[in-house]
Amino acid sequence: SDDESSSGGTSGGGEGDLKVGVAYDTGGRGDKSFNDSAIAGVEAAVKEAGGDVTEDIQELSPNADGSDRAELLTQLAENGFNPVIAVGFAYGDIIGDIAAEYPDTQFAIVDTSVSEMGVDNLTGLVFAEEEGSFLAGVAAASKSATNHVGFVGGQESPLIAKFQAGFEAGAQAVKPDITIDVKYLSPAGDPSGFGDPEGGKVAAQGMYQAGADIVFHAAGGSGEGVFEAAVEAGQRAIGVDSDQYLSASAEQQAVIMTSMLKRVDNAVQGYIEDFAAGDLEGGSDILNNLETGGIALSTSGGFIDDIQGVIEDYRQQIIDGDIEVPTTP
Amino acid sequence: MAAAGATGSPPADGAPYAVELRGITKRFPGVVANRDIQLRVRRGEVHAIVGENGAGKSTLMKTLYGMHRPDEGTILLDGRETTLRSPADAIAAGIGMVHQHFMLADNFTVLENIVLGSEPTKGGRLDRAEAARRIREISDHYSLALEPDVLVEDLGVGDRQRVEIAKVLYRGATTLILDEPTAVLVPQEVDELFSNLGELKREGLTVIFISHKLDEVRKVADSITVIRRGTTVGTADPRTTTARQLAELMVGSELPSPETRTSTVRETAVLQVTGLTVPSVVGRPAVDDVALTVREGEVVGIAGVEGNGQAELVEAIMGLRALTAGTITFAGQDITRWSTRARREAGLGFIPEDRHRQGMLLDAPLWENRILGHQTRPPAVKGFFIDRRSARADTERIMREYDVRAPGPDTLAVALSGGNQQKLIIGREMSAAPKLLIAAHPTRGVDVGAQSAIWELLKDARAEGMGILLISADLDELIGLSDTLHVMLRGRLVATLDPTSLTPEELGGHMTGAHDGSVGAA
Amino acid sequence: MSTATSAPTAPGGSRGALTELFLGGGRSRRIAWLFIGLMLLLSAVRIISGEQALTSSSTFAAALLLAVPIGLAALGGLFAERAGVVNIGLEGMMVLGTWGAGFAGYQWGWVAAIIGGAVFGAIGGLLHAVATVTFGVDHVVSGVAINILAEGVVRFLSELLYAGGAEGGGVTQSPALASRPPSFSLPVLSSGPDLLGDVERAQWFLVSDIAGLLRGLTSGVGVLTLLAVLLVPASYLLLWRTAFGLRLRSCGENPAAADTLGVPVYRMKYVAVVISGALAGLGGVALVFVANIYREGQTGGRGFIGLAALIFGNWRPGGLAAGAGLFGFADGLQLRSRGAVVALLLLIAILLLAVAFYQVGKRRLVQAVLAVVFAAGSLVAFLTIEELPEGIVSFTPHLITLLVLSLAAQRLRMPKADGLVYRRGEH
Amino acid sequence: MNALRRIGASLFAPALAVVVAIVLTAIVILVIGQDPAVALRVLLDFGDTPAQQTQSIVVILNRAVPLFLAGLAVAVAFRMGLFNIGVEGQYRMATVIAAGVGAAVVLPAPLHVLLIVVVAMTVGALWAGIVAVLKVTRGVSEVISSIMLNFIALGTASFLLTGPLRGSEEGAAIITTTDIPESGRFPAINGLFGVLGLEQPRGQLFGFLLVAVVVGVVVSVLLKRTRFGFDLRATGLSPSAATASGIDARAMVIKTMLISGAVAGLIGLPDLLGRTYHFGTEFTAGLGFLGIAVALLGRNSPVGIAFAALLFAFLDRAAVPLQFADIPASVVTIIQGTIVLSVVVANEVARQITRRRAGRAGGQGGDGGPDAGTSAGPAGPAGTRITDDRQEAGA
Ligand SMILES: Nc1ncnc2c1ncn2[C@@H]1O[C@H](COP(=O)(O)OP(=O)(O)OP(=O)(O)O)[C@@H](O)[C@H]1O
Ligand SMILES: Nc1ncnc2c1ncn2[C@@H]1O[C@H](COP(=O)(O)OP(=O)(O)OP(=O)(O)O)[C@@H](O)[C@H]1O
Ligand SMILES: [Mg+2]
Ligand SMILES: [Mg+2]
Repeated sequence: SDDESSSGGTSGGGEGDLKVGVAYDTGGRGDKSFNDSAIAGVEAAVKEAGGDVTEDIQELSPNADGSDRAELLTQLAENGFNPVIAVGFAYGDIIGDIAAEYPDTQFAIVDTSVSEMGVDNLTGLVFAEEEGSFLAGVAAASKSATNHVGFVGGQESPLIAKFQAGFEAGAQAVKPDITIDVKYLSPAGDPSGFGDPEGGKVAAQGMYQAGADIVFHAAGGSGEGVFEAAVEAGQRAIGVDSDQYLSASAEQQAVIMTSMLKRVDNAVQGYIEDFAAGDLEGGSDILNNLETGGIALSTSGGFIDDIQGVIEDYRQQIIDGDIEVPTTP
Repeated sequence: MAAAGATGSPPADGAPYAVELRGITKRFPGVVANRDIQLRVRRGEVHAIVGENGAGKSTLMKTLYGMHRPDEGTILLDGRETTLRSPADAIAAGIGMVHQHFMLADNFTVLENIVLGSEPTKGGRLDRAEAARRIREISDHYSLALEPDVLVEDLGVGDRQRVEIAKVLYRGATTLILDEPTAVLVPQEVDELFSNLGELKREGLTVIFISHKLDEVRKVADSITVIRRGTTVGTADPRTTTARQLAELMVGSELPSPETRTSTVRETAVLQVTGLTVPSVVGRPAVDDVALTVREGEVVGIAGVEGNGQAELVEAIMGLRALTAGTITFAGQDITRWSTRARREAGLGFIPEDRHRQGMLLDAPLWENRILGHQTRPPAVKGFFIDRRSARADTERIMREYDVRAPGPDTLAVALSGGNQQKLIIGREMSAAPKLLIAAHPTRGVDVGAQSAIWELLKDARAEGMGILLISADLDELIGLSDTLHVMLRGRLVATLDPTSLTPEELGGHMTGAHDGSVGAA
Repeated sequence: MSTATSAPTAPGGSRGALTELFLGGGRSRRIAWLFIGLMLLLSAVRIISGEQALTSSSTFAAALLLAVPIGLAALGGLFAERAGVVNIGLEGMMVLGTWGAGFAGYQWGWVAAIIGGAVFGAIGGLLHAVATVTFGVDHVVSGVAINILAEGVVRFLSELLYAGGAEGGGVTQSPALASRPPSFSLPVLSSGPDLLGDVERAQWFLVSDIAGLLRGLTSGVGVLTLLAVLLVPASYLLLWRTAFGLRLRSCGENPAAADTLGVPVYRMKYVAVVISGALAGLGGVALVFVANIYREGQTGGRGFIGLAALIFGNWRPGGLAAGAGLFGFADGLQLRSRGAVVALLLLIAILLLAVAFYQVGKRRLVQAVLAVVFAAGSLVAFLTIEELPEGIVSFTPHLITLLVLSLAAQRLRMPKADGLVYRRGEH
Repeated sequence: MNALRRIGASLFAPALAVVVAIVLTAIVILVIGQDPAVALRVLLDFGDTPAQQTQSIVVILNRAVPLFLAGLAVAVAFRMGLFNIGVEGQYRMATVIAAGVGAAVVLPAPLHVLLIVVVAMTVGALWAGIVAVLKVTRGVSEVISSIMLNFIALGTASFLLTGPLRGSEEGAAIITTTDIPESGRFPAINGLFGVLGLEQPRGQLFGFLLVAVVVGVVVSVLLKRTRFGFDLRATGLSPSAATASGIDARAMVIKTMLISGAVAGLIGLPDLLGRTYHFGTEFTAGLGFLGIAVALLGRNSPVGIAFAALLFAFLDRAAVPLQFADIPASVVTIIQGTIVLSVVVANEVARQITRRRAGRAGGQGGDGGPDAGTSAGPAGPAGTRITDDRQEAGA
């Protein structure tokens, strides 16, 4: 299998003819979330390789109900794009079959483990969200004056459960008797919870009014509502995925204590660089965690500067394996 | 009877005509509804327009009321040529129209219906007090007996008719168009209406009046214009023209009479109703403890002012309404709990009072209307499937035998005139050879020619032993056709009368409760 | 509240229109009693279950927040349907409204957002009017098409205008609004000394619950919420107390009659449907104000819920407000506390038991037994279930709306000519 | 002459609609600074090689099958004047339970598939039946109850998926039910291409296409040729006349909703039995709402719906190639909305033009009309009336 993957790598790795296909999750480019993060990584990698970001990247968005996802991947492969990067676990269901169909193309999928699919030209770009969430929990618990924090998840799903599990573990590690409110905005199979700021606001409001003073969200676009609730309540919130402090309005910047960073851009960029360099090891996952820097806690705004020591301490324990962070609540 | 085609000179007194229509032509898709119509109406007269169904009377009046523009011709009001772009223009020109079908919003009060479009306002708000005051004034002045705050849906037809008239008067109309205002009224109500008209005339208002009831026309009109097949065929003087002459002018045939032939009543009862009680939404039951028998070959008539429970009685017998008490026995079987379909299959035929609502699928072709109500029987249906071919064939037969004027069985039912629709329904119901036919207002709004055809059909069926339960507002029809006549008042049968020795006036008295208790027996 | 038009104002009674709206005729007393009964019940359930969230001011505040967009969409539906135009396109108009609000809001602030949202919604309404009134297209078809179209148009506009990612905007969201809409609290009672808050925290039976309700409805109320609440009686006054309203409603009851009286039916329908779109657009603005940005998919079917609230409320402003409020309350509860949702089961059990008694009184045994069985089921569920699964909790508001609707006697009356295409001279 | 004119008129409407939709879309594309001609070419370009072309056909057909079923489900109810906006929830419930049952049993191949189909239809029918029962017994408007039931279905399906029917292991990114075994899958019918002498496509053509065709024919016959269908249409045309004719309106509501729901139950099966073999969080949602558009575009007739579904699928297919041509995929949604609107508008316009033209013809040649010469009865100009084109619309 080593041979095949390296051959895949060399065939596409020649200087200048790096042509990357990106298949987005619903929402597409400009979602201010991991679609954008992914494309940023792709663009950085292409630029680095001396390519042209408009010429050498083909982005595709699925239709509203996501029924043409398979078609996106095959079309990219058919049209000679290599590697093809699928953004989001929604592709997990189909990407294995398609990768098997196009053995000469390298595929990568964000947020899904491929180690058990047995397809050599497929790489999983996975993240230890629970580790970062653990640190978010540590920060929240350390900063909470009321001994009460909250978590707002978008859609009930195994992925978001990792955020919840890590957050809870982190908070309890600091204060074992802390109260943690948890709310998912939509049930499994209903993605509306990622785009429902009103729901996010009401849920967070409820937590603040019940005594929580810090709420961590992993709810995509609904997080906007969580921040608004924090602004109104004069309390704090924790962002997710990117450093949300940087893109927030002035009012919101005052309340975004930190963000749990999930560097999809770095992961994607690293993957493409590996591909270009011809040292992809197919059929396996590339894990991004605290150790690799793919997962981190942001410090913009300086709200958590005073507890950096504590956070660093836990970070090291996780990296060293002294703390095993759970992935399910 | 004056000759037709007098050329346009002003009337003898020199004043211009209140309304003069010259050479009006109006085309609809596939139809020329009006062709070169000439109409002259003097100020202060009651001018009648007569003509068979579909002759173009309503179309002409709608033109005069600005509801559509004529394709050709001119309209002169008080001698001035006028263009009417919309009813608003017509209203501004002092024209008011009471339409053939009520133009009322059921869910609105009398007041709201009347003031709609010319509301008195105070500070932006609808000034109900002022409106009510003006309506009361009109109501008192013309004795219309209107209650401004009652919902229209709670009113009977007579009241609705008066609301329509009040609408026109409220707008200060000087020329009134009444399109078949009497079709749904009982004689007393007609008399009231006519006395109202007299009042209006005295006030100097001009009235244009359409009716199929030629006696009525002769009684009330000062002059008559006859329309035939879309064009004016002449004018007549009501004092010198007989109803018969009028009818001949209209359709070239004699005025029919509903006189029945010798009795064909047999012994066996086909329908027996006892203790029938139907609840109403509020208060006393709509039908109250009614007992009634129809024998083979017998026509049992039910007279009554509309809204006294006749409709509910019919619906109860057809199984369309739940009973609180009573039994219905049909051809020896207790059908009280049967479904409508089972009743129809057992031999109940039904000519509903409102053919558009209950009798037809207006947007379906005639052959599908042939099937309606007979979905479980040949010839139109074979087992689980519809037999399109024989349905079409049988529709053609009905069209032939019952003289339904239509291009073919694939014509949509809406495209038929009311009379033709009615004949199709009658043909359909007769084709199933029912043991009992419930005929509710079988000739309502149907012109004289079609009327006589329908009467003939009913008489023939009766002679063959069919029982008929006849509900009608046309007292001549009731008296002429019935073997037995019941009067229904407030949900009860209050009198049983002998039609052979009864005048419409007497019957009208019973219907309004002027006479109480039963008089005579059949 | 359907008595308002049908029951004439009593000759002596000089009640104002507002009082008439809320307390019209004999039914008003029934509604008042119903309300008191409901509060009693809620209070009792709160005490038994210990779920303070049931009647906390924050729940009611959330209910109001959630009810506003739905209520505005329903009001939009009211105008259109009272003029005889069925508006399935409310959702699409709301979507357009969110986009318009986001776009105008980020450039010129919250006032512009309100105008932008209303204008965009109104454009959707105008399109609906052109299709249904001028071209006589089936109302449902046109509405469905507008829903599809709106989705494409907002995505397209975002692609066109936000693609650069300027100031936090993107294909699926707008930049943040340039300014925040103000909000108000009732002085002394709900802010400052916050007397109501004190009463609420005392957790007295009924008294604290009512204090919670009042405080929830009077503290931190956004400007659009205020506007929406005022729009309910305003719509009533406009539609039922002015000549304009009478003409508009006549187009929904009997357009042919209106036409013969010189009412410009087509123009009225246009006006009504455009207003309808503007109101639905305002519903979208309400959503944008919550998040301070436009976000794709933000409406999440609230336009349809608004339509349901309209029907629930029997095509009347008070009724639809009640429908939106009920939905908002249940939704708020659902978003706040899974435990409180379990407490609702107790409430349902009590209500069903009452229904059972009522049915026994009417000698309808089957219904009574059914009600008892379901009541017992709810009670058992309440006693045994700690926390419901997320999936089940998520549809609490929908289930409650459906339950209330099927328990309440149905005497709904839609405008008679609602949904019928009117063509002059062809009726 | 007359027939020719009528054919002309019936072609006029779609032609006008297409022109309007093309013009509007072209404007939209021009606004973003792209070339509309490119978009049109992309729309019509099915690929360079025969295999690519057949693949495009497969993509279109596979998309059209569920759309067709959804349109059919909506149309059955529409024909009776019921607005089944709840197809969405019906097919979701049907699919999740069918997936659960299909995975739980082992049966010989045809029986296994049959069982799944029957379960799906039953669940869909029952879910729709709730709407019907609430309407008939409690007078709850079907619009509200089906909207609410859509959300309830969403939550319930989610509960079933995460709870009792969960098949994927803990931690898998996508939650799904257990896969349906081989015997419960519906084989693809790619053989069809061989029979027609076409190149084999890359993908699989849903065998469920055949089921859809059969269902379409059955529904069509049921509506047009049977007593039941007559009762159904009659109730839709005039509930009052239908009741007076002996049709039990309440029973009709229930029966119709059951049928509509049963058809709705099939919508998720092409995917379930032909591609995914499980129900999961990535289930294709929203077909119920698209079904409304498809039904209305197809004027509620099975044949029309088939065309409408193909048209929608045809446009959907272009979403990917359009993006290759740097034209955003939202253009497809815009075209779909525009087409629905312009088709219905064009229909109305064409109808009015036909009527006006017929009127002019009547005015020239139809004066008087044939007088049958009988003494009784009116002999008005009605005899010359040209049949209304609504007849075609209703057929
Ligand atoms: N809107 C319309 N579209 C098409 N044809 C019409 C329309 N209105 C009337 N017609 C046709 O015009 C002719 C005249 O109809 P009109 O209503 O004027 O008759 P009428 O004399 O009032 O008959 P009736 O005594 O039945 O009321 C009829 O053949 C009718 O079918
Ligand atoms: N939209 C229309 N298209 C075709 N014909 C129409 C239309 N509207 C009315 N008509 C025709 O106009 C004529 C008069 O209409 P109207 O409503 O006055 O019915 P009618 O013939 O008087 O029947 P009825 O006695 O039941 O009232 C009828 O023949 C009817 O078929
Ligand atoms: Mg007429
Ligand atoms: Mg008539």
